[in-house]
Amino acid sequence: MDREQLKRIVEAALLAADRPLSLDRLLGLFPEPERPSRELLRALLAELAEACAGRGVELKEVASGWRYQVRRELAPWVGRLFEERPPRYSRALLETLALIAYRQPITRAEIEEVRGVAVSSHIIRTLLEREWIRVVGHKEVPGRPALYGTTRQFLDHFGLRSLGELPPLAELVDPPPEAAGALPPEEGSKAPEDGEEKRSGPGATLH
Amino acid sequence: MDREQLKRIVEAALLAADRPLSLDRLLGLFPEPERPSRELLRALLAELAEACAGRGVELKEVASGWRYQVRRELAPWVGRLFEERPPRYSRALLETLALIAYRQPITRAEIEEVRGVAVSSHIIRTLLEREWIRVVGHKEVPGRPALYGTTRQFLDHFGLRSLGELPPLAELVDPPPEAAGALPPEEGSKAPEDGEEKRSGPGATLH
Amino acid sequence: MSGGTGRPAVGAAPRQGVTGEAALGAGGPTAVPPETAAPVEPIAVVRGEPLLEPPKDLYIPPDALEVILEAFEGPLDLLLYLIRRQNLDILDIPIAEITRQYIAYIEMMRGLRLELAADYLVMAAVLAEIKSRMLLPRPAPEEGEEEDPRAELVRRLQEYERFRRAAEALDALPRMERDHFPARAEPPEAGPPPLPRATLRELLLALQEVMRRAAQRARHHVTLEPLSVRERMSEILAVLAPGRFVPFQALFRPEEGRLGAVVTFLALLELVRESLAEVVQREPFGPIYLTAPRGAPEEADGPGAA
Repeated sequence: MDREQLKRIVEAALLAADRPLSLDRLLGLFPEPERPSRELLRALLAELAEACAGRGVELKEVASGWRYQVRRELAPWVGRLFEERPPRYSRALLETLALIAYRQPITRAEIEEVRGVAVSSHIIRTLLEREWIRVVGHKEVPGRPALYGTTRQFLDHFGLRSLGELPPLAELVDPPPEAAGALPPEEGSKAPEDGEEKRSGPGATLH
Repeated sequence: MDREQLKRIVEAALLAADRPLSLDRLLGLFPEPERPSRELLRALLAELAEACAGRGVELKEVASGWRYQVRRELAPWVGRLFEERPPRYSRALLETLALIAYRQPITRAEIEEVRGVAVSSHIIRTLLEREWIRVVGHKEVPGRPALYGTTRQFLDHFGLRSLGELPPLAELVDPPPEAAGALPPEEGSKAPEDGEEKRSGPGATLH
Repeated sequence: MSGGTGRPAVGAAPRQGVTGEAALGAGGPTAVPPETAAPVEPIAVVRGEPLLEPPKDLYIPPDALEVILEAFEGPLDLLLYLIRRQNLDILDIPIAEITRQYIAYIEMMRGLRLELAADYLVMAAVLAEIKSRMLLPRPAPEEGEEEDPRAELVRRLQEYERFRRAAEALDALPRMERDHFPARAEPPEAGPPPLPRATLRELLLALQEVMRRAAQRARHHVTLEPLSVRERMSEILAVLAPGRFVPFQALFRPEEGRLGAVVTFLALLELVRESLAEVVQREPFGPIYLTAPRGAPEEADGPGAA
């Protein structure tokens, strides 16, 4: 199969799908003899992305694969197509989501400890229903509280390929020397450095 | 607004919309001062259509407006996207079907009475079209409502030889607290042996 | 680091207004002794709420009133607001001053009958405790191990602020449905779309759910005949048609044995009871026929009626 035909099929599939398509999913469209190599597929995707220059849409890679999306600068016009305004999220919800994203796996009590205030069940339910977070396990302490983590859909929704692409957390300003020595280790949470690097893969840092 | 920007917006809107867009709808995206004339919009659409040459999608005018669509000749590949992921039925539909299976012959009003909510015509139509249910008679009450029953196709789909292989209702209606886990694990599995015996006795089949 | 720099130890000698007001630039009256910052009386009613005069030495920008009313995400948020408003060093908080302001805000919020989460009061207690510890003579810093009473609070404030900013950064990320929209083209029409499938398990769970709901409503008791009877009723109905008389015997299948006969008979009784079938006998001891009542569908002779 010639390169142009492969490219046409990949473009058409990405536009026909209602969610991002992974490399594997794209390769699966081609029966064995005509299946392109992963390298070729990647090259085709890069060419398709370039071909979007100057157009109204762009080809973007997110956590679960590739998708065509309307360019951000056109949102003011294209948004008029939809009657519903995009939802605005409260600070409480965004802070809760941020804690789950950067500190996962994390319990509700741990979120409350950082925020200094109770987290409403409504917020947790909203995040679960949006499928931005999920229960990834239970903490082995009394009551076995749920541990929350973020999902692929969360990354997809925010246009991220991995947690490593989250905006870096602000640096902690060094506390006064006498206080520094006295800082208690963060209870409940694992050592931030290790954990975060494990999550985001080589080369990616969250700080 | 320059011509290229107009074109970008039109392309993006057509790709973002989930149905064809009419000229009027497209014009409505632009507030008054920047709104293009109909002639200009037509010209832009023609240019966008031309720009599809050699690509995987084409811009087509259909009855209700313009839409991008996957080229027909790519269907053999792109169609595979949808083979792998059959859609699922809603809970409302499954509940309706379950009631018809266990309580046949049953009218729509009777289904609604048990479910406590209205049964949409769409659901009944879907089940009839799927040939999982059929009208087996009419109840002799005012309005002579249709009585529904299940079909052979229904049994085939669920891997049953007869309705007698459905798990006995007693287990379902009055489940012991842990009964949820005791449900048959997968489709096509038969009712537990003892259930059958209770109903029809050893060796007895009704078909 | 900033800890050891020019600022005198806070708390040892509370000097009201020094850092706070200078940064605030509130021109108003000063020198209210810290301990008398509250209580205050309502001076006006705004949107149905009594408005209190803010403490004299506490500048509340008009637009901040809304902020106070609605947008604090808890005590840490409020504390950060107080600190940042006055460009104070978070690592060297003038604890007495901040405590006083914090409590003044709390009093005001209570005065406005805002429902205060208990967390706010806990923080007030924490602040008071730190303040009292700061007043104690501090041992000579020989080891460098000595703990600043504010250290834990500073840590929490910093930690919270990091995530407050992270939330803002998250919100600023371009996201779907607000900044981007998925681009889709009409899929090709390659034959009929695949029909959804359902599993027996799904079906049973659905039934269980609907029965559970019905039981909760409890208005009627859902009685469920044995399945085989209901099924046989469907089958018999399918053979019946108005004007068509089906011999009673024809409805029975010898190969089903006694049990089958019982099921068929029960089905017939139920059909008759529900007026879905009529029993016809033309003469005493003559053959019994079944037929559908007048007006019943005539095409009921479906493939399912085996």
